[in-house]
Amino acid sequence: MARVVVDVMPKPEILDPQGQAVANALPRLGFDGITSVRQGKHFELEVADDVDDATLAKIAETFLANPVIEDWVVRRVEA
Amino acid sequence: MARVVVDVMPKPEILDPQGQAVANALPRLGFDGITSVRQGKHFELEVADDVDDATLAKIAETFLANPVIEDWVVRRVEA
Amino acid sequence: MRVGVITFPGTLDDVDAARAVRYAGGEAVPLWHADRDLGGVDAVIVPGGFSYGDYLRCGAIARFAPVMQEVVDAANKGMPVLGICNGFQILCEAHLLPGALVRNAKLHFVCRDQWLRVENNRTAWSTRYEEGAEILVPLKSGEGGYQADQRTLDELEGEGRVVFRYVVDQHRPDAAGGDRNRYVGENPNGSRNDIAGITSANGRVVGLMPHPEHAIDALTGPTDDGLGMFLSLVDSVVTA
Amino acid sequence: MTVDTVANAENTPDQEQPYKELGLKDDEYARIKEILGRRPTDAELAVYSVMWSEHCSYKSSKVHLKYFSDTTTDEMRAKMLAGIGENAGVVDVGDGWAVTFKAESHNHPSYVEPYQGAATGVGGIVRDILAMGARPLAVMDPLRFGPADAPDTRRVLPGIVAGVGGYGNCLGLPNIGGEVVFDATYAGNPLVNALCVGAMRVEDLHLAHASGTGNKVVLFGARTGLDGIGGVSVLASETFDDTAGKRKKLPSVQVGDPFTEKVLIECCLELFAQRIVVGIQDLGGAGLACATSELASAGDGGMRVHLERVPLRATGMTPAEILSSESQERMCAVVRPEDMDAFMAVCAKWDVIATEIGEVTEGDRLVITWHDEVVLDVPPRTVAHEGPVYHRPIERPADQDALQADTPDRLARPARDELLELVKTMAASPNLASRRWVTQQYDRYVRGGTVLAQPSDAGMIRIDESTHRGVALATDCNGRYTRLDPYAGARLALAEAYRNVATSGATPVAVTNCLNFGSPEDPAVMWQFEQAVKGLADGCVELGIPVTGGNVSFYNQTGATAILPTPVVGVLGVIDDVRRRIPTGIGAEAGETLLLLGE
Ligand SMILES: Nc1ncnc2c1ncn2[C@@H]1O[C@H](COP(=O)(O)OP(=O)(O)O)[C@@H](O)[C@H]1O
Repeated sequence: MARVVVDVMPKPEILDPQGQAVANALPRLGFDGITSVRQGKHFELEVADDVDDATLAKIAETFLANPVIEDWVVRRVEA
Repeated sequence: MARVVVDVMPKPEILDPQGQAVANALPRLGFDGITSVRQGKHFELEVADDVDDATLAKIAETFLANPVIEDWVVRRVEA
Repeated sequence: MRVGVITFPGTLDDVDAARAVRYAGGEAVPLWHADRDLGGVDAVIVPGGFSYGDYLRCGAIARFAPVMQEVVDAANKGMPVLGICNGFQILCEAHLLPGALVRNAKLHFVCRDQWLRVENNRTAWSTRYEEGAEILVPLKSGEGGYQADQRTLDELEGEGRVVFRYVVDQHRPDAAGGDRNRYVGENPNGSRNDIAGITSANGRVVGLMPHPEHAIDALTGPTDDGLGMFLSLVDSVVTA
Repeated sequence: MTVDTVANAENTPDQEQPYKELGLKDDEYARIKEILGRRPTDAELAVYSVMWSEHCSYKSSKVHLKYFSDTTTDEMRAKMLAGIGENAGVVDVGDGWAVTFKAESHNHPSYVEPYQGAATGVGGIVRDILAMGARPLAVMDPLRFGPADAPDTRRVLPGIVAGVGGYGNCLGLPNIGGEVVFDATYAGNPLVNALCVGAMRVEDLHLAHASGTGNKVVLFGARTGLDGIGGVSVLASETFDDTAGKRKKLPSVQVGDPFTEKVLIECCLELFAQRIVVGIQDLGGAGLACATSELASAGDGGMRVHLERVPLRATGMTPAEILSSESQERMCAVVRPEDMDAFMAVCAKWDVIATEIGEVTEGDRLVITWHDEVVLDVPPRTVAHEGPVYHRPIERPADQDALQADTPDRLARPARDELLELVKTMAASPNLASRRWVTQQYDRYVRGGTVLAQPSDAGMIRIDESTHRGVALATDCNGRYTRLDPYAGARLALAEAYRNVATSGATPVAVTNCLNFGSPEDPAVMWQFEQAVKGLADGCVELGIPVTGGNVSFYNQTGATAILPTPVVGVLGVIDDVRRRIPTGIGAEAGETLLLLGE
């Protein structure tokens, strides 16, 4: 068993209303000094040991992210 | 300027319909060997250098995550 | 004129789409997400709803349903396909239409009666309208903001492939030259270029966020302006 | 994991049990021991404690609610197919159609976690309607919040509205009305009432009972997790085996999965259409404890349940936890053995997990086993229908006279030139301003049957496309009036909802309610409650329409301050042709005459 993390983020040129809403709200809540916020998705997968990196990339590319609007990163982490 | 990542995940005992939907779909798409999927949120913040860890924790705890149902982790990353 | 209406688990507006087909004089044929053939239909509607809960991303899971492979093949051979709301999202995810739909700019689900301008009346689904006509149909979605990169947008605009556009706030002179100051609201979801619906290069596949199938009878909808889309289809197949 | 079995309970009669932490009083615990002739097992204690809670047993309200049945005449009952005591009231609306409707509260969970609390509130009431055999058709949401500008309202209101919308929209149920009211007494205790209406052919009415020895008990829908196990977690600490991992068993918030519920609805409707369901019950408040005991109690036999068969989402759950879990999106059905294959086939088509967990037995015991060891063996009626009944002290509040004496007469009348400003102030006030911010987050068009929704006085739904037969619904309540005079306030709420339905063009036929009050242990609150019930019931007699069901929510208070008494009243009307509806609003054509009816 391996632990895999996939982070999916809106592409820089795509509007990110969620991140923006957070960024706008922070000063109102009294938190200053946060100049930018982007919000994406974070997946944690438990995968069998025989699932290779190419397969994980394919899962991220074709399914977890929509490459038209999103970038993705796959990371294997210590369990 | 520092780069900060906040990952927010549903608590382990809390139902995660999103992760479950992904987990159920994967075998149908021909991807086997993924035994569990949890889905959460991933935030990337740009913060001024004088924003300390305690402030970041407070932002995560009171605003980015809903501690009733979610856990969170704050990480400073290299820019 | 047989029109397939697909039901995925979580589809909601399939009964409405089927009703609209019947109102237009067509026969609605139910199709199931697990079907591996389209039962000889002449056209397909991918209706609105929350297929598979829309949990990952709207339309992301539905796109892989067996029936969608058939829809993609048929569309590539020229079959008229209409995607409404979640159906539009599914067609984008399946790459039958370019671009993607993202969370509404104000982050809330929006249900409202929405004015649209018909920008292209040459698609399989819009011949009954006059170009420039304005129609009022319900819009109800949480992730309806149309997004595409600039090159795609330029291509869509250049080729006249924007079929419907949200009519946004404007002042215009009335007959007497006064300011009619009509309130129709702002762009409801932050879509690029106020795009509400687009078509494929051959004008056979159309996707839009608003719901023409909820505007076929003034009893249950704001107008019957949406019926034109279904009548257009019936015309197009009869003449084809 | 060591499990407390019946045998073990017999051998350890003096073992201390945390019944107080579970909310049971000394005499209630004594009565359980008397019923069983021994101490209860952990599982039994869990089941009795949730089923004898105020929420499930109506122990403080029962003696008062009886007044509804006592005052309902045969004439009022004529169109009623199911009434108080069933999952939801059902009325015959003509042409072979039956309509079922009910309101329920989800107040406290919505304060703790606004989005999920409100979402699961909608989910729960929809399953109630589904369990009657009906297709759910529409929802409504009477809401109450603290002051609009209070900081906590900014947390609570957007979450609740998004939750009501998120769940209802995803189920494909149009939202056809509701209320948004602000008052300081709801700060710290918002009210989330949800109403659902459904329709079925008269012959398809399903009642929750388990009958027919040998019939199977099937649990279907979502897996069971640690959701909302509440106080029962105190039982876990003693019996939890360290070697199985040191997970802290905190009671967790229920999270809704509307997609699973949508699929469950379609699956159930297909099962009903095939006529392979003998009895059915939704899993709500007290989960399996409630569903199994109510099915068995209402049936003509006993029931045996093999608890280890229940599909779980969490590891190491104890029998007590499984029985009291409030995991959402689950149903329990009784099915003839020869229909089991067909039942399972429908569930497979919809990808719904279905598990045979037990069977209807001879005799009159509910027996639950855990890997063949008996962990519960009780007479189900003592759990579900014969819980404790309290005659709480009642006392008219001391300040009631002063309150009533303080009339608007002491207020200055606005001068003529102040009127415009006054009207503007009123129009902009939170309680009168436009509700569009709320209502535009709700789908009112889905399924194409909505004839009237916001901003109409009543919502209206077409139930038959060929005949255009439909129903109208309105909910109302003015808590301030009710605080001034609970009897009159409840009557006024009824009268307003009745008028709202009548002005839509429909004929009012039945009433439901959601009675939101403070603590029943406060005699002043009990007085308000008693008065409101009387007022509502007497009003119904005058109007000639019955109360077919309802819901009581007590303990709505912040510290010692109770909310305004809020008996939300829902009225259902019938219209034989929705094309004759009367839309709200005047001024469609020039030259219309405006008439004022009444005094
Ligand atoms: N929480 C809600 N959910 C759905 N509809 C609502 C809600 N609150 C108000 N509405 C609708 O908005 C409209 C206006 O509400 P309200 O101002 O309370 O009306 P009135 O004062 O006439 O009772 C009504 O149609 C009502 O049903």
